[in-house]
Amino acid sequence: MGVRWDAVVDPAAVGRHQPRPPLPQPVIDRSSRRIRVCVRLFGALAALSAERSLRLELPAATTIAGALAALGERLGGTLLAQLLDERGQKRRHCRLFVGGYPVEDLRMPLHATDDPTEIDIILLIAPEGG
Amino acid sequence: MRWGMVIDLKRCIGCYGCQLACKAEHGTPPGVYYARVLKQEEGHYPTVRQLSLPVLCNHCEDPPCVEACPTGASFKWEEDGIVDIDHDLCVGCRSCMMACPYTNRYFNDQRQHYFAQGMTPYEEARTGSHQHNVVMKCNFCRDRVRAGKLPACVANCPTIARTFGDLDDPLSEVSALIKERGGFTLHPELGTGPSVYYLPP
Amino acid sequence: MNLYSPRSDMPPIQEDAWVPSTCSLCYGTCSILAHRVDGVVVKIEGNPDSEVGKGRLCGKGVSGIMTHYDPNRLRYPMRRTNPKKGLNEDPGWKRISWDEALDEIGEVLRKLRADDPRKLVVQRTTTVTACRVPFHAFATAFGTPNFSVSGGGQHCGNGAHLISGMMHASWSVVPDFEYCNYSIFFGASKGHSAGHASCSNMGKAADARARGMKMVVVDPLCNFAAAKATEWVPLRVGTDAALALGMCNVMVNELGIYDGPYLQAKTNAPYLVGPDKLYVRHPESKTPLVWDTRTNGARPFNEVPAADMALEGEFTVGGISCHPAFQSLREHLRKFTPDWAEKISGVSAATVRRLAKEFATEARIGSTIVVDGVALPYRPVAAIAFRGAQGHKNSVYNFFSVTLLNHLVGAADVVGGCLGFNPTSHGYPETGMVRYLPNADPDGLMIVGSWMGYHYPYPPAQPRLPQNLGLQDLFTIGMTSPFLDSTDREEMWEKFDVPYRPEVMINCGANLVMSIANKDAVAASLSKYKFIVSFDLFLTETSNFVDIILPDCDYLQSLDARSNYPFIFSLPAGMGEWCWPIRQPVLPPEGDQRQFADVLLELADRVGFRADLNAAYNAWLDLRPPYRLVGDESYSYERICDAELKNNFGTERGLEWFKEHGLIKWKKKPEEVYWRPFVDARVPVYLEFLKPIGDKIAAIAEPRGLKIPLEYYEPLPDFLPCRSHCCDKPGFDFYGFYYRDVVHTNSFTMENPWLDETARLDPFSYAIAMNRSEGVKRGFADGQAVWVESETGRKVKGRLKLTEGIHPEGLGFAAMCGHWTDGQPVAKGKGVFYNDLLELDWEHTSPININLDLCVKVRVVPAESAS
Amino acid sequence: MTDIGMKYERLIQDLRQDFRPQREWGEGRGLFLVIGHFLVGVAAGAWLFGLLFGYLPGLVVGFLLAGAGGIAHLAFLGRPERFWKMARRIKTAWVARGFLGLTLFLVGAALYLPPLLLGSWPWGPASAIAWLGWLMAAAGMVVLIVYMGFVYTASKGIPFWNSPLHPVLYMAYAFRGGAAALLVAMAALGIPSQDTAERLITIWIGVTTVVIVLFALEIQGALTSGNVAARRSVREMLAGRVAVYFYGGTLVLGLLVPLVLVSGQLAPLSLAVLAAIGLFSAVGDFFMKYATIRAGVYLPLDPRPLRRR
Repeated sequence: MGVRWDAVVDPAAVGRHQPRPPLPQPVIDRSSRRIRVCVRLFGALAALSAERSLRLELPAATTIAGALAALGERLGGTLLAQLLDERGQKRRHCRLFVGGYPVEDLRMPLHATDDPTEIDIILLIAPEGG
Repeated sequence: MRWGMVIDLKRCIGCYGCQLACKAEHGTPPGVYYARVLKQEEGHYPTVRQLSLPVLCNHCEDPPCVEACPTGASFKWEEDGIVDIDHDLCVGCRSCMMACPYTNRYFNDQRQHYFAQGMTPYEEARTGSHQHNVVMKCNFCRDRVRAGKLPACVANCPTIARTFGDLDDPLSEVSALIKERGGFTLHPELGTGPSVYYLPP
Repeated sequence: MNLYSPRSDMPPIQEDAWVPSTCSLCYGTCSILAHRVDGVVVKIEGNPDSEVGKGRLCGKGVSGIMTHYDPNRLRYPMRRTNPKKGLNEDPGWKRISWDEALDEIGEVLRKLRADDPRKLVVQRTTTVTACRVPFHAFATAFGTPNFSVSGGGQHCGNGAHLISGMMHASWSVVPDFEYCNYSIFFGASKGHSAGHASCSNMGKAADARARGMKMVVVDPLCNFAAAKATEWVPLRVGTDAALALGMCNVMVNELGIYDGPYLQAKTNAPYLVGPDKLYVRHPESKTPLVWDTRTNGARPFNEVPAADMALEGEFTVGGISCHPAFQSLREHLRKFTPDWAEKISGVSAATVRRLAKEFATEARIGSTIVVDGVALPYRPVAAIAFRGAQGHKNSVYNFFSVTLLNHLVGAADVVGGCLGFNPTSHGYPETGMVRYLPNADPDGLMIVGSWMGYHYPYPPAQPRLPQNLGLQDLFTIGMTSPFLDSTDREEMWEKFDVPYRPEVMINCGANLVMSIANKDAVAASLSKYKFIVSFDLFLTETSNFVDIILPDCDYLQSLDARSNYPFIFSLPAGMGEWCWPIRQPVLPPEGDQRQFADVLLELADRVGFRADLNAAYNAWLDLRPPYRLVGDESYSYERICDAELKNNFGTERGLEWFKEHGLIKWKKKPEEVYWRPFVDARVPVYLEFLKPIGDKIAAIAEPRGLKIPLEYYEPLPDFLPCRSHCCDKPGFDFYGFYYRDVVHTNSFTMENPWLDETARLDPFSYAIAMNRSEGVKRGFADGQAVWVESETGRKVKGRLKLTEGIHPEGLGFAAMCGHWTDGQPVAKGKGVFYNDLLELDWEHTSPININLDLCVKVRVVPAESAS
Repeated sequence: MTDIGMKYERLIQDLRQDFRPQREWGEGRGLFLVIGHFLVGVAAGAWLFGLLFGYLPGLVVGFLLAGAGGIAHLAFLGRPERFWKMARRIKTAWVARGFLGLTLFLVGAALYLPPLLLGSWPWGPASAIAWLGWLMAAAGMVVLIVYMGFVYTASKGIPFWNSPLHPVLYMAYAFRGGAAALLVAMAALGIPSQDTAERLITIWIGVTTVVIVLFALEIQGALTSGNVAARRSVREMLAGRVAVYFYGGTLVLGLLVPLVLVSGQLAPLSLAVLAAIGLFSAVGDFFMKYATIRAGVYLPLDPRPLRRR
């Protein structure tokens, strides 16, 4: 008998299933509770912006995308363009860590684990060979 | 008990791993190779075949080198059939080099090193211990074998083309390979009875 | 009797240790055991505990001792006294202290970083994989995007790694040696010579041959793989695509053999494409549509069971007529008739048909097999390619066409098929770290789970007006770029208003003058730098352009916590075990030698960006709390390696544990090795995304006067001729090409006297291979000294090796030999410097993946017999 | 380039060859082996004819040449200080036998000759010791005449030398050399009787003819029944590396010149002319041996014919 390729497929069998996100929309919740965020920029980003470490006060349940939007308001679009592509998705060589853990899906809400919640952002280098 | 080697020419890709593992094991002087890989070509374009032929001392059953040696420096170990050289006995007459049909003996006539600047610490440790003005050759890494290891060329072969074992034991892997795969030796017409067999590519 | 009486003056042995570590004679990085007796390494053997090399080494690996103990090694930092830089300018080296060196370098970098960090170019060799992360991290932290990999890197990867990544989520591909029954190698020597996981693959390939795997090798030269092939198919240099496409056509249109279910479920074959050659997408979600044969309507691909997706037919969706991509492919293939293929490649039409038939039937489409209790698709055929097929202007289509063979029959990362090197890892069981899986983008197409750096093969970044000196942000399909050194680099930078110029270079081990193209082009670009600092083991031809030389530690003196990670690079593919070895110092530095990694850390401290460097390491090594490097604390490289190991394998398994054990292993699961059915991602048999990229690039480039040949960006592959195929200059009747020799790595190993000697004893290594009857026809003799001239008048000299084993139009050169520096007396004057024939400009560069064309049309003339 | 450097380069080139030439015998210090073999051969021949003609100076010359030959052999050995160990394998090794032969010969001659030459000596010419010496020398002489060719025939690595004719040829050399030596000796030290010279020259002509025939046969044999390596050696000799020694040394000096002299065309056969004939003949023999040794190439290691089975 021939195997149906799609029948064999069981993403659950290997755990992580990759959702295909529609373009993340920055959610800015206007509720009263706010969380304090400390964004740190490294490498080229630091060189690009006046302040390399800045504090933001954001409404609770703000997504990472929201935080980045706020960052954009503060530091300008050129910097944001380094982090996000024209579709608003995180550039692959832009690594983003919240509380020290890498974040790929920008729709993840900021949870105020520690105060302030630390966001480290750095641009890595794309090309490689060999 | 008679140590022998089977080299599978189907597996060998001529990577020189054996040739250089041997050099590293014995610290042989420049140009001296106990184990070598010869590259040969047969046929005509486009039906051509490139063959890699690893060669080493054949540790013959009836070794012409031993017969030709006036001092007994070249000799055959009773217990394992390895053809060896006692460098303390060798007078350096090189008769064995003329007698060996497999060109696997070298005359070490002076202290040599690879770099113009002199011996490296490695060469001091390995090459330095070779006697001069005597003949040298492969001895199936007898020290390793007696320590329960395989000869350097066998242990290192990335394609596992080399098998080492007892030719006297009909059940040994070498005997089986020779029987099943039609193992042959180099220049059988000379009646030297080599202990190194080849399997056809 | 004592036969091997150690010399009486030898003291009794005090210390005798076997130290587990990792080789670095090539980037294969096999695991070794270094035998150290009284402080001297007397032998290097493979580490039998390791999956990488399986306890066996190639000739290079066992010869490492002689590279280490080479008295020509650099021992002290040196500064040039002669300000003039040129190929024949003696730098007038003057020994200086590390403090002097680092003060000066630090000063230069501090100024540069304040001015514009992008003016720094960070350059490394491919040979030493251990310098990848430290130099990436350094460049990242410093803030420059200008990173280049050379020493072969320039030549090997833009097509091979791109397509292998796009189609197999890995750096390279191999046949599944354990199960494959029929393999076709296109200009690849995997398992038969040097390269990724070379030693392990040698063993696996030998087993496969012994098992009876048929091996067809398509190659102008009958050497390594071809020598062991069941059939050698010589072809005209650089025409691999023609043969592969001819075969695809026969399979699909003459035999009608292809794996429908695979194409439906695992590729974009069913995606509907319109007259504009683009996907027909859902008006809102923009998801590509397929034709649902059950409901007879167009629906988003992710809402239709694969079995119901139409692969053929003409449909009308929202007023536009469209058809499945597979139909386009099938129609497109028709023009590649076997006779056409014969005309281009020189391989007879009959052979094209036979190979296609054998490949298609051996694929056993629809069959399954149980491996370790898991039922899996079984496709025991594989078509692989590497450097030979991809080292051309038409690199992308050459490589893609070959890979297409696998994907038409579903022989992709399934049992017996074409395997990527470990594209999927479920992670180290105890920590869940080192885990990665390919995943899908919104179009459902596969994104690699693990990659060397962040230039992913798919989806390509959107082209922009370039800010990078290599222009990879314009030519986003390209990876390593020739435009850092090309003769027209300045012209390019001006065209695109690149707002800065390179001023400072930090190089690690790369010998750029020899490893890219003709020396004059590279020399011209290097002499423009204001300041170059270089970490080296030896003086090289490139040293003549360096301001400060830093004496590096070699692999027996240095540390690397991730010798074989990412696993997609040099860990053998197929079943077996996951294996994470480390490299550790076996011997102390000599003189003032220091490992580059520590020096870079100190430089960051001196220049004042340690915090950035720590952050960069956190990102590159994916460190999680509590192992992340904090603030600007001055960690040693040892500490960083320790952090990475604990981060991945748990607190109790830090550097000390690894130094003792050498490596850690755990079993591979069939779901990891044969991951394709388990990962919900598709691969493109129709390169739809190329067209928009091409248009975008053209929109940026053409107004600025750079014509972009859009035929390179068509969704369906074609044979596009190299410059050499278009050369009709009388007398220029050979296609020069180079191949990688089994005893040499890039331009590095010719200085090793054992390897040099072995190469001298080999009939090919240092010679120029020419077809015997062609040679005789021209009155050439074996061993004769000749000049090889390119149509642009570049010349290299060498000795001929007349052989039956080469295509009549081919002229084969091994490795990157022909050194002339006095810094490497053993290597000096050995072999032929093929790269000196290569032009380095836009004309000789692929307009899609900026791959340099490595074949040259040449003529051969006798040289006065010089020895 | 240094001597080591040149030797190394040559080794690398040799290892690349299909037909690797043997160089240990005949090149560098190896030359002493050829000289040794040559001298010892001539010595044995001289001793033989010395006995046949009862010509004492011949014996003395034989003894001296053998002594010189012995020294040449020592100069050739890698480890001359161990020379005595060469007696350990007489059962199998021709070299060991030759060593024994030479020792017997030298010791025997040393016992036999002095009383004949010197008036007062611990033992007389007719004493048992002298008699024993005569026996030893005679035995040694026989061994020396016989063994040499076998040394080469036993060299399995060099097919060109394996011809069964080789031993005979070497015996012929010994005789020709001996005759030549005596011709020279007579010119220098006077002839016992007129007819001795004539008989000698006749013998010389006879032996020379035999040598030519044997050599022709050997070459023909190598070319017809010999293997690739043997044929290659012949090529080296007739048109290769060593052709110049063969034509110049062996044919012209060793054969043509003496024949012309014998023919008496240039000058009437005087003692001087006889001496000249002897000298040239000897030189020819030397080059004959030299060329044969240098022409030796090893058997190629080629599995191809075997794989066809």
